[in-house]
Amino acid sequence: MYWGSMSEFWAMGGYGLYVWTSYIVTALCLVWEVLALWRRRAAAAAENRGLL
Amino acid sequence: MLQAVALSCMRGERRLFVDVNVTVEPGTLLTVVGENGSGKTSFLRILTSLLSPEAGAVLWQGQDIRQLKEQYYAQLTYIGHLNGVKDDLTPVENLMASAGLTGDHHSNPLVQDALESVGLKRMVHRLPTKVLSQGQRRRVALARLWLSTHPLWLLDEPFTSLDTASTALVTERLQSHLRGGGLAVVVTHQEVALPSDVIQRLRLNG
Amino acid sequence: MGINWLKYSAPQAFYPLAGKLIPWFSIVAALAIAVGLYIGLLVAPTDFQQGESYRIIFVHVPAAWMSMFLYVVMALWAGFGMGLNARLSFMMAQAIAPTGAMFTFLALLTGAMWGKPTWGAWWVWDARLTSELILLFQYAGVMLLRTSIDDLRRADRASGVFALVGVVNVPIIYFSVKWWNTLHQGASVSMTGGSKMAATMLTAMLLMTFGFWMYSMAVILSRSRCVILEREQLLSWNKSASTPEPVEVR
Amino acid sequence: MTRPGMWDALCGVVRRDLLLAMRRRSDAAMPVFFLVIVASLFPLGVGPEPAVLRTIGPGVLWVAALLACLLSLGRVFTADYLDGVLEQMVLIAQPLPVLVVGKVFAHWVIAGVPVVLLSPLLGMQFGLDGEAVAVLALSLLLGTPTLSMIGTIGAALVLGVRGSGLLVALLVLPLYVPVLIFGAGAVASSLAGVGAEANLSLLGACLVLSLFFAPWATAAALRIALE
Repeated sequence: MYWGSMSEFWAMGGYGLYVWTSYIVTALCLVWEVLALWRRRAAAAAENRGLL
Repeated sequence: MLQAVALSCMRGERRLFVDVNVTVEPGTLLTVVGENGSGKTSFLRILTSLLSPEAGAVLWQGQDIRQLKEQYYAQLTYIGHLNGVKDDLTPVENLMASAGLTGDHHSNPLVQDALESVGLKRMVHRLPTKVLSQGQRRRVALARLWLSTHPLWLLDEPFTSLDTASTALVTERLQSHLRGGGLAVVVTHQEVALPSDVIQRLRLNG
Repeated sequence: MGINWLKYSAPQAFYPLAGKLIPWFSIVAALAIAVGLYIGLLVAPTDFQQGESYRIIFVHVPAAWMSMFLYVVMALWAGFGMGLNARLSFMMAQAIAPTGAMFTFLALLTGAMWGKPTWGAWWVWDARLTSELILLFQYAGVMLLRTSIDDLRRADRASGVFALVGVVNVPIIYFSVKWWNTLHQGASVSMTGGSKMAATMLTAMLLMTFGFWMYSMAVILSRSRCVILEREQLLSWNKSASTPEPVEVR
Repeated sequence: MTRPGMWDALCGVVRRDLLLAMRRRSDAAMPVFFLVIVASLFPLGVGPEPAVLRTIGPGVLWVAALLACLLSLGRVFTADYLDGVLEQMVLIAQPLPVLVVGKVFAHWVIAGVPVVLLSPLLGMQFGLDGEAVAVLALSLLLGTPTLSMIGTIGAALVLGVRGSGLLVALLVLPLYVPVLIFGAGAVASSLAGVGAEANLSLLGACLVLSLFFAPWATAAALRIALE
């Protein structure tokens, strides 16, 4: 393990804001994409069921 | 000889017709009839290769038109739903321009003769096409038939907005084309006044 | 009936196959990203020149690689689609575009996050960033062109042509900006900062890239399933609305 | 390779388009006026400082030329598409890319050549010296045909699409970036005394490349639009 303490890890040597923003936005984008797809699929499946 | 083999057509996600087989021999005419939206125009556009069929093929002298491409176009005169006439040009300029594209160089008198054959008087030859009536503009487009030396004619509703006199003129021209060994496919909702032994009829029930 | 079932069998066979593959890709993606994050954030030592801010590259570089890779793959599918007249190819191309655009956006954003502490500016007109920006515009163009054309077949093909043209454009932009920078000020900026990468860093980056790749596979397969559903829906609706009758010739 | 009548057909396309432009002279002149106005707005916006104007001049003039070209793209195929002339053009015994080259050439004569001819005047407005003005005109002479080439791909792709005016801008502008960089770069490097040869030869390379690819892409897009 490279880090000495938890707070050191969060601070990222003073660049915490930049580093964590990058990681969090990336995570949010990926999660949002998965959720959006899940909903799109549910909607498409529901429409198809209504037809048959 | 023009053959449609097992043609199926889909527009958007709508299936218009399935498995159409038809052969047009030299000297004969195929009329395509059917209700609105039955795919008459699509059928004709497939014959021009503008539209690709969902399945099947169109053969010209036994060869697929998709392979022949420009060789096929050299045999073809197509007058579509749209006139293909520029509003800002005069009838004479329009015909000269389209003849220039096909590589036929027609003299000015020849073009004027063609316009007169379709019943357009000399005084309108020098007017911009936009001041002409709908029927007159259609006749400018159809005047190409008098200049065409191509064996295959594909016409989409050639008689729309024509009066009886011009309809007769166009029919006459069609007849002489067929007599000369030409082929024609005409999409129409009215009868073509030609002897029934040269006419074949295709009905599309969309 | 003379329907060419071969063409339809493709999406219909593909649909369940994709359904089976998605969980596997998802699991592999989650594992690779988890291990990549662990190594990148917890194990990898700090970079002497850039300090801790360099850790952004573990998301930035994979996102940038994926954005370009996905564009090429999208164009390839569109090209196949036009060459073979295959509907499934176009569906794949359609499914790839949003994910590619998202990675492009992420690459730009994380690039700015990295640039601010490193160069002191959010944005620098260097070759990589500029071509990434243009790539985003091209993704937008592909998607907008598709949505503004109603006829599906035409939408597929038109956006495919544009995607293919774009494949030629992006490398040209990359080199043009590069030459432009060297011809002008010579103020060339290099992304790596000249530092040799430690083995742990490289491992983390490659793992993250692999994870993003697998994630893209899962998401794209799942989106292509949606696309198939949506398109089949239109088809079945129209089938029931109008059944074509045989044609008579006399 | 040259089929009989290929040259005739190409000339036929050019002649018809030029004739049509002559009939609608004001339409054809609009993009050029646009260019002049946009170029004149910049000094008013930025201020009359000669040194500033000289630095931004090449870029501003090139961007304005690019927008003027974009503005006239809508005319290339739309009228032909609506009145059916395009259908006729596709069904001709000549390869479609050849006819596309004719359309592009006509567009360049109408929209590109006036820009090239006006550029020295606009260059002087921005305080460019003699050599820079010459380089500006030369770079536009090399660059505007490329703009027409690339632009027609976009124009063909958006035929008959709703909101096509904005969409074509979105599609085409990213593709214009290399031309803009080399074009403005040529003038800027001439101003900096570095010599414009490198940029000009790159512009020439862009022209050759687009001549090679664009007609085919446009032809494919036209066939797609006509389906």
